[in-house]
Amino acid sequence: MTVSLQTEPIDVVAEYAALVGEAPGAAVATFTGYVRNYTGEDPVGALELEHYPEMALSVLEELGQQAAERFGLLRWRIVHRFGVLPVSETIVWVGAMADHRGEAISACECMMDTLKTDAPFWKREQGPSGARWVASCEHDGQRRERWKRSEERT
Amino acid sequence: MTVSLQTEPIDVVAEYAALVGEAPGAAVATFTGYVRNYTGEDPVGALELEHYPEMALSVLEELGQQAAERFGLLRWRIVHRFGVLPVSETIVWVGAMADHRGEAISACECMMDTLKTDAPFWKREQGPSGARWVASCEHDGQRRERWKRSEERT
Amino acid sequence: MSITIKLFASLREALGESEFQLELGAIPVENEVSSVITVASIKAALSARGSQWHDALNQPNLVHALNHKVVYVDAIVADGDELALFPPMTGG
Amino acid sequence: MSITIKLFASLREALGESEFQLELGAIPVENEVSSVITVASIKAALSARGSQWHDALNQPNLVHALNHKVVYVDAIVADGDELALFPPMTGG
Repeated sequence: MTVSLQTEPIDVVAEYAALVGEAPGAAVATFTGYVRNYTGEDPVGALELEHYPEMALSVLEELGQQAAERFGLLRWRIVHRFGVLPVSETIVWVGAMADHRGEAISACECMMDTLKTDAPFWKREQGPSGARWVASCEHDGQRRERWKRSEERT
Repeated sequence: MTVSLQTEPIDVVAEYAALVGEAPGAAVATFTGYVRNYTGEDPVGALELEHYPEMALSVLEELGQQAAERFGLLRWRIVHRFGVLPVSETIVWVGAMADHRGEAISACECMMDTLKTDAPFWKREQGPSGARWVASCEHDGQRRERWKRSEERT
Repeated sequence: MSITIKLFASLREALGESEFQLELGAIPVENEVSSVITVASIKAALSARGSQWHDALNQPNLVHALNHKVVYVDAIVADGDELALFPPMTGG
Repeated sequence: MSITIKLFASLREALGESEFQLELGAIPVENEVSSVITVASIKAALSARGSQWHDALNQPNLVHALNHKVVYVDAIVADGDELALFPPMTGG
């Protein structure tokens, strides 16, 4: 399984070990996202992650596959949580193994940027004045576009 | 300690835990390099890493500090091995923690690219026809230049 | 002849529904020439349910996913399809 | 008045030395006007030790590090400095 959707905290040690296996490629890059304790000036109590299960699974599988082909990955893995997540806990983990560092690191970044805008998850932060849906970020859209443009170029 | 030079294998689990600590930032990126089992068509038996200890330490400290300032890192760490390294073992580990994913991932990539060309380590591969010094790679120089150029731009 | 409508996040909350069946028989076809029903036809029919529906479904960045793929409003909807409507995604 | 010379990797191997002291008194100064000794002066003096030294020290990509910082050949060398010479780095 290359994609996991789960409520329990992400076991980054086990995920890393599963990605690398017995015969590591020369280059392994990982990214882990954690629940922020602040958004701007407001303390965050917890994060709720709503998701669309069937679509989330197929979108993550597809974007991982595309990154694997584009960057020549030996192995990759994406783990995303949903449900209620306490501050400072893991939200998302991506890992990529390749023959060269540039490919592994770019694949991680591409998977994260694509996941942010394309995978059906929605964050709601619990704050001092109640819960509020997190607004999507224009910057995320720009980061996503970069990968489209450079894909067309190659 | 933000930099470690060591002969023993890198404990990626302990390094990750030390980087993240009790209060993780929102974004953690890591890169691990492993000893290749092949260079082109030649199987590699083991890798010898020669280094210039005092200069390696100061170069790694400085490039880490520069990445930390440039990308606003909350914490970072670089571990590099030297001595005789069996195939498939770790060579290098870098980790970066930041408030945003782009910063953490770019810092990892920048630290690796800078380390490759600026830190005084030299690889010698033990192969079927004896040992040979690994030649420096023009591509590494180009990757290093990218960071210089984009630094001047900002 | 029906499709499944799914609503997520702020849209689900605003409209108080997360999933329901919609009969296609009651949806006006696209125009006299073409007898297809599009995502736009569905949105128009749901918008007629009242101002809350109208406002929620006509927000500028609404995303439409047909059978788990993001589509434009001109995508053709068929019996048994699953159409999900939601605000921009904010995972990761 | 001496400096420490360090050689690494293929250069160390080719010349069979890893570290030695070099007396600065024997090194010709840069020119009549300036009495400084530069990295280039040191390389010229070492190159005079024989063809092996000459060839090894004049390879195009040789790196010079003075007191742990990479420098150009015009860097000025002073008593007690550590000058390291080595091929391009290949760590990571």
